[in-house]
Amino acid sequence: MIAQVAAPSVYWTAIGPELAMGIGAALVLLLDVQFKPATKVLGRFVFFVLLVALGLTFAQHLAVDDIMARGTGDPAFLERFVPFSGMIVLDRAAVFARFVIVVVTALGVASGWKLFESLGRRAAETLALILLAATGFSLMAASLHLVMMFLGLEIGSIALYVLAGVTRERADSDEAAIKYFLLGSVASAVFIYGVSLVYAGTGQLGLGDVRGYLAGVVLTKPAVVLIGMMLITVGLAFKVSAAPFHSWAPDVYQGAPAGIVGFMASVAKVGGFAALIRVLLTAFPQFTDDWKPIIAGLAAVSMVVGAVVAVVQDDVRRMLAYSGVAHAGFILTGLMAGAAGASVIWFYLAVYTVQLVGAFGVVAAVSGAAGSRSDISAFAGLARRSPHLAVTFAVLLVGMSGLPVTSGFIAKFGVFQVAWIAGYQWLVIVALLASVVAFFFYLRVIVRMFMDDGESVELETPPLSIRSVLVGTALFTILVGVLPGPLLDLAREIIPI
Amino acid sequence: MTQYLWLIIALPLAGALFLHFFGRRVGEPRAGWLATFAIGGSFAVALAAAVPFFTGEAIHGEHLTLWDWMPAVGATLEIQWDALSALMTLVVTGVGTLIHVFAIGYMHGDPRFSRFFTYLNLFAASMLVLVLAGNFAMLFMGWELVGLCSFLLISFWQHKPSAAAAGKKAFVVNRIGDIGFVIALMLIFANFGTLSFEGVFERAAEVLSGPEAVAIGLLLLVGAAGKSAQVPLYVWLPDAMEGPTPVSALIHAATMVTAGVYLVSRSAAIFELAPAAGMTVATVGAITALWAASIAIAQTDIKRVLAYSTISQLGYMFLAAGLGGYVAAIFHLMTHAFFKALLFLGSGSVIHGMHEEQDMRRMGGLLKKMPVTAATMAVGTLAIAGFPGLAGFWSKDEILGVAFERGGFATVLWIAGLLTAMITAFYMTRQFVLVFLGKPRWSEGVEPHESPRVMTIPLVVLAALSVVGGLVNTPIRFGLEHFLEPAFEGIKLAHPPEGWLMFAILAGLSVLAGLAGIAIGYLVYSRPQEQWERFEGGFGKLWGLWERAYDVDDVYGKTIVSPGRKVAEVAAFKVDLPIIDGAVNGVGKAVALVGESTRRIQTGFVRSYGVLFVSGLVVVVIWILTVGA
Amino acid sequence: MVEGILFVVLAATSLGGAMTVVMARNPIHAAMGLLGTLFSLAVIYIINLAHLVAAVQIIVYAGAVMTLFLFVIMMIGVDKTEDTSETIPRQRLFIGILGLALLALGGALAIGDRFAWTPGTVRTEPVEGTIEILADRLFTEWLLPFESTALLLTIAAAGAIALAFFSRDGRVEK
Amino acid sequence: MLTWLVLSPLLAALVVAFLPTRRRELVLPVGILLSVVPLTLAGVVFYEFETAEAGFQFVQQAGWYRPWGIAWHLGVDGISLGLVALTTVLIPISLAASTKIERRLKEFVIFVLVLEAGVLGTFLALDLFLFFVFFEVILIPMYFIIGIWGSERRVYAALKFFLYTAFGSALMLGAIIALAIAHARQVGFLTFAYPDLLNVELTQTAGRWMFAAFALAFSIKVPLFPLHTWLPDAHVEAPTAGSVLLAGVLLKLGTYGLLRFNLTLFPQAAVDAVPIMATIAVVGVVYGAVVAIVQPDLKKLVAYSSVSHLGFIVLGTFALTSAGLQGAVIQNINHGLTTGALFLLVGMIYERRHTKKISDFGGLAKPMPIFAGLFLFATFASIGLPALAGFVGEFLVLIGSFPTLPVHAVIATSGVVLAAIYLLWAYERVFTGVPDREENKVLKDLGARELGLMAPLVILIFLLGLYPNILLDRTSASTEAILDRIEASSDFEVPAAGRLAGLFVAGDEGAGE
Amino acid sequence: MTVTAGWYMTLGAALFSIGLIGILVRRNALIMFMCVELMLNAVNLSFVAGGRAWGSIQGQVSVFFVLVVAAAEVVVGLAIIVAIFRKRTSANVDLLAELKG
Repeated sequence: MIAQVAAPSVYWTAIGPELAMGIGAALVLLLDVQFKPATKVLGRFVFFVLLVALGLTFAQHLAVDDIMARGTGDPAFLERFVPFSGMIVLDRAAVFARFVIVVVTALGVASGWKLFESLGRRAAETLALILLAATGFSLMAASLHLVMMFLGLEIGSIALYVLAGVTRERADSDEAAIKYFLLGSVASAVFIYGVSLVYAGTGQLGLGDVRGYLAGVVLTKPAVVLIGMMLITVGLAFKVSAAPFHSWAPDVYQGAPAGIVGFMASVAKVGGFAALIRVLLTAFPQFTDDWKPIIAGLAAVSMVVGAVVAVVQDDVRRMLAYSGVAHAGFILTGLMAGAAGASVIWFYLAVYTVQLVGAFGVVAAVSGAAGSRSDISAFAGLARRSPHLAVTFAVLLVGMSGLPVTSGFIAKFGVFQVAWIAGYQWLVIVALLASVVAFFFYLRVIVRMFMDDGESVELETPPLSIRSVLVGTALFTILVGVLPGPLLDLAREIIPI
Repeated sequence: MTQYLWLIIALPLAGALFLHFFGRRVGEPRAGWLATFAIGGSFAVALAAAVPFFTGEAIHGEHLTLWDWMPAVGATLEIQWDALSALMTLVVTGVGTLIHVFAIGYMHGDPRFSRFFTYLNLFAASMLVLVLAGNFAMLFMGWELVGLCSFLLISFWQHKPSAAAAGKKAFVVNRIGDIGFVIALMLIFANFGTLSFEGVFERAAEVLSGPEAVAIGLLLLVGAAGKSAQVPLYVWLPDAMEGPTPVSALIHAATMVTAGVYLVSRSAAIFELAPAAGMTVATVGAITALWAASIAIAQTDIKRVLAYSTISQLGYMFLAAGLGGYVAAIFHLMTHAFFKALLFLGSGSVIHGMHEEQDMRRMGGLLKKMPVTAATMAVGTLAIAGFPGLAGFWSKDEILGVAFERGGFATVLWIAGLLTAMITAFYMTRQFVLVFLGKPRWSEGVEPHESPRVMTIPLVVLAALSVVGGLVNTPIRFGLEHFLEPAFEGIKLAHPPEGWLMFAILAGLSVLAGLAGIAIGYLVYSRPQEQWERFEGGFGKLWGLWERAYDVDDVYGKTIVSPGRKVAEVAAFKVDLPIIDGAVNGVGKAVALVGESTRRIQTGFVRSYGVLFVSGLVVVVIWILTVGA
Repeated sequence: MVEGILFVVLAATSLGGAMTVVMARNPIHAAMGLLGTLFSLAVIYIINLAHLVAAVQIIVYAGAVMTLFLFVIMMIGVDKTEDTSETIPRQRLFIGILGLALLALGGALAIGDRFAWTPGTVRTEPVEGTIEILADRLFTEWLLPFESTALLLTIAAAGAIALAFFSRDGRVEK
Repeated sequence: MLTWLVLSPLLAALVVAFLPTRRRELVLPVGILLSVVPLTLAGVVFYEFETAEAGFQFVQQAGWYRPWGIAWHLGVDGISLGLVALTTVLIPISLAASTKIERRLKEFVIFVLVLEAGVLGTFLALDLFLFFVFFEVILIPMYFIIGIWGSERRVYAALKFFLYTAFGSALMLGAIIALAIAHARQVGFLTFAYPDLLNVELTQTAGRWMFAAFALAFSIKVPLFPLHTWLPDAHVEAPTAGSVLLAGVLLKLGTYGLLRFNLTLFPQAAVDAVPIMATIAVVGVVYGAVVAIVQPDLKKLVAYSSVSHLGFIVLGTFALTSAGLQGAVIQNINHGLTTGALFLLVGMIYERRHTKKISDFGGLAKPMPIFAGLFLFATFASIGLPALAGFVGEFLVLIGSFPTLPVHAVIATSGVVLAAIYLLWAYERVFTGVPDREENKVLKDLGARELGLMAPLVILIFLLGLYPNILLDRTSASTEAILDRIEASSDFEVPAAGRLAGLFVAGDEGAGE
Repeated sequence: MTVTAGWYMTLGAALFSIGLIGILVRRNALIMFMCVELMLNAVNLSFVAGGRAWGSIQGQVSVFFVLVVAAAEVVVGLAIIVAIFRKRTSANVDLLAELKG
């Protein structure tokens, strides 16, 4: 006897961008096998795919508006709002995350252009993996289900492990890949073990269901759930490189190919934070008082360690990695505000990831797309050798440091503000002091670029794609810094369910 | 006439400005004449404006408000024109004009001839601001501006390091006195809410308590002591002789140094309420008079003798003013202006004739070579020595009379004054004899000659004034007193004892003292050099002490300047750099150090990363189980 | 009672296997230990009526995955026994502390009786995990995760090529 | 109007940026010419300013991001007016003083113009968020100006300047957020508008903490002892224009902030903090002066003199009397002019001799009489000679501080003497005597361009010294309003002598005639 | 003595801990990787046990996905190890410590 399986209805819009990118990845591989096209062609195709994904994301944006406008009264509400039996959710956060991921991916592909050309035949796999990683993290950001979240996490992460080691000819790349892989696997295992504990403790896997269960009972001994929650948090904290779970980041940022490190770091952060917000705010609001101090502690440690250790780095990429740790701390600070923090976190993520990709674009242009060492001395006198690179890098660094008239300042300000309201004044003060320390290492690079004459090696002009990435990210940084309204409004609508 | 009063200040100021920008083009000697006309013009205006005071038409002062300056402290730029300021103006502009004329000759050939007259005019303007001010703030402005001009003129020969240092010293010491002045102003403002003379003096009696008045009075004394070179702030004045001689005459004899006396007299209303402060002023004055006179005895530099003599005479003025004898003080101020200007210009003429020689031991026998100078100097010497009938006699006598009349402690002051009178007569005679009489002791190649007319005429005029200047306020005709009385409305003025007998006794005593001094001086110094040198040696170490001015500069150097310097060095190089800046840089270094040690956790071994990760995990889990739930 | 005895036995074997993985000097031994654990767990799954899971555990894990492991072990060299002395300073110390902390944590939880985490509704009878039930879930409720695994497999394939595609002479394919 | 005032330097920077690279000689003239635009605008504002009006004028407001309550909100009152004017005056001068800059001239001009925009924005901002934005933005161009065009240890100095001041302002940002949130909790809506935030009622603790955070930021900027050590380094290393702007304008941000924000936003805390702040200020007055005496480097000497002089401003600020506040306001301007002039002059001699060490000079009055004269002028202006600008400020501060802070005021007077000592001693060593070094004998005196640079400063120093009312008229209403506010919202009563309503009115009448 | 889900959960926790410690102890990448597999197996056990406690099938479904992920990880992980081994003829991760600080 064969049981009849009822075909479920599928709301395609909800996974439009993922479909586009997933199919795109498959097509890249197939095209490569079939036609062996030039890398340039493949790259353009990827851009096309991303353009489609962007369009579909926009469609999702409209759809969310529509869903919200119709409200719960709509008979199809659940089917459209939490499609696929509640595995994912089509809310503003998910759409915003996709916007960020798609854009960051496009920027990453553009700044990795030289890398792909140097990879020869492996370019196709690399491009496909980039698309797949993006797909995974955007699924992760949209998921409303712990196992779905794990799958998205793994799709993205495994693709990133490979990308870290894609330039095999260099030892650093191997080292980065194995370190990333081993630690990443442990973190994933910790995450999914946490999921299993939560499941064991509540009998639920859907985030909303977990919350529903916890809201309905009074647990006197919630040890298993609490441990599970914390393990999930740790797994995600690893992904966003929050201290003390950050040790992989500097090595991977340094060892992985410069062209795509920015992309790798950015999408992992977006996916990780999206999941973290969802897990903590959607599934465990009951335990807010329990996790808040811990997140605050992680945030403080991240900011301090990131800033202080970045001060003594001589390699720009390691410096950016540690600054990324500090940034993770800043973003976590926003979580102190609970639901009110979600929008500022998303704003922060949007501006920071764009800056990060742009900054690594510069690093790639200066130290070579496949290169792994980018000692700060390589930047000496950059202002004279390549003023445009220097200026854009300076803008991006200033943006990351959070000085006014850049998007970074608005982002930090927003985070601090909500955290202060939430009563975490001490954390804000730590954050402020950490950002002062952070000024030092950003300025140090600027010093070398502008105030040091350095060797007079002429740089070859970076290709158009990288140049447009740099100009775009720098302009974005300033534009959002001056007129943050539209982006803030977009992020402000994000309210965790 | 009131509306033209501003011209008094404006004329020399305009002269200064014009000469500043175009002086070089105007050239010598026209620049000098221009400056002279500027100040002469303001003398004329002042004279015209002062007519009502002479005639007795105007009794009260008049005001001319120029414009608001600092309304928050009630300070406007205003001219107060009363008898006191009128008299001061006349002295300043009158003597000033003569000195200008003299300087045309004296500064002949100096490459910065026009610049010199710029400064002279500027000085005149500043001094006029001081005496014409209608409030303390503006007075302070003039006060400081004359300090500036004094600085500029003392260090006029900038290439001489000693001149530059002397200028700086003058300004700084004056500034130290200014601390007192400024604090006094603060007190005044805090009590009255204004700094205008009117507002302060009219309400002084009702507002000030005794101690407050004493405090203000003493603080004003500090300021006045700085400017008028009283003990202990007189040290700048002898050094100020580094400037060109007309400067010494104008600033350091006739005008600027009297500003302190003027200030005390102007603030009579406050000292009236503070007898203790007044007595302090008088005591300081007496001490200064004696102290400086004793130093003057042993000086060999022709100008230094005069410098210490000036300090001494200023002491007289303080003595009088402190005891309430404001008229006597101002009277002496005026006569002193005449004869001291005369003496300085005379000495300038000598120096000029002796090719910049200032050491009296290398002079002698100049009477024949410089008859006019010698004659006028003789008049000046007699006047300052208190020779009966001459200007100094009348004014000094009045001061001593005031002191005697007060009695009590003031009697001690009177004795000091009398002693000073004798010493003064002695050292002035010594000076005259050493310079003009006896045999020439000139250095080789020196050809003394009489100065040109442009220099001698002012001498003659001043000599004439030194003779007759005292007659304005003889006991027979208290002209000056009547003239000044309106300015001291409501103030009890101190007078010498009444009656001819007392006058005769007191005058007799002082004349006796003066004549004794003259006699000793003449008898000692008209003999050959070996003999007066033996006389000087007879004083033993004391003479050397006088010669070195009691080593006060050294003492100040050792007790204030060097320790101050050391403090500054310690602050700058032992505190500021290593400690304060070190702390700042230390924070930076500490951050880097923490960073360096923290980065060691990042060993590069993936397994130690694992340990870190698991540690974090365990901590977090334990935390949530213990703290969390 | 039977379940109790089985549990003890299986727990012993699985933990023994796990310890072997951690302690064995020779990778082959470690692999065998892992295999032991996998089999023990498969039996536990059967006890818990998770039939399909047990089957998949044997077929996929013990079968395919372990084969892959062994293959790589062969490639790297079987005969190499590892030097297990520690080279990273203080690594052992930290591990010891961490191990003790974990033990203490478990002990504390046990003493505090905090393993009884579920409210009164705990059932002891397991749900039967038949192919039908699981398939029904996989193709309806879990459709999206199920399809997403396609992406994982694609990544695995593409990643393996990207990482391990060497040309004959051992040099990197350009 | 004010918007254009802030934007015009930015537009000018844009124009300069797009000048053709080949026409290098155009950069500086165009920059100077364009910097006259803000000067003109500021002049118009100054002229049209209503003197009797205490509130903000020329207010412009536009929402920036309403949900956060931040806005583009500009306005000028008596306290900021003078500083705005000073800034616009100093910028063209410092640009024109930069003819000797060879490298990256264009960037230099751009940075100076951006700096101007930032400074103007800081002075004009009425929204605390906007204020902070401008306050921080200034760091960037100044950082580059010191770091690129400075002398040997420029990088060290630039970093120190940046980090030190950024450290202070970081905590201030926290306080700004806290204040806005306190307002939101009390009044119900989030805003950073300064006029709205005045209505916040703070607990004693909160008020003190916020006061401390603001005060720290501004004290570092001023800089007050013992937070001053970045200043000598920055000054010594900065190029002439940098030093002029640093001393003339940037330091004023600190004193301005204390006056504008610390006194009014936290009146009670400010009153409570008077002993501390005044003591620090006075210690700075004496300490800066003492340390200045033995400095071997001219620029360092002037830098420490700034520490001393700015102590006066802070003393006047916290004297909480009419005269004290007016003195503080006008001393801001005076110090900008006189120290600006001193730095210009040091820059001129540095261009000739490439050294700033006092011991390398001597007897310069002989070859360079005009220069010596101007230096002496600036020296005396700095010493506080009456009839020059410096006096009015110092005198008002001293006289004004006495009623409330007698001991402090008395000690501060010693700063006046010390100023004479260190500056005149420096003058003596540099200019007097006979030039003993060959290279000193052949120095050229100032040319027409350099005289032209100094002329406006000299004129302004005289003007403010003799007729300070041109400024005081415009400030008095605002300073009185500050005192009103402090009296209304704290337990402090300005003593009779410190609050001269009567005289103030009389002064007004005088002005009306 | 009734065996409850808790027993299995405890066993899972023990296995997970052993795996976790194993990662830290071993330096052979391959064995570290086996430890990861051990941890994932512990997860699976927890899922099954949890499902038993709640009478829910979801746990067993989840095990499938963990399995798939494990398989994919194995492929990629072994590829990385192989790639490294090719160049260094060693799977000792302690030799890979160039990036640090």
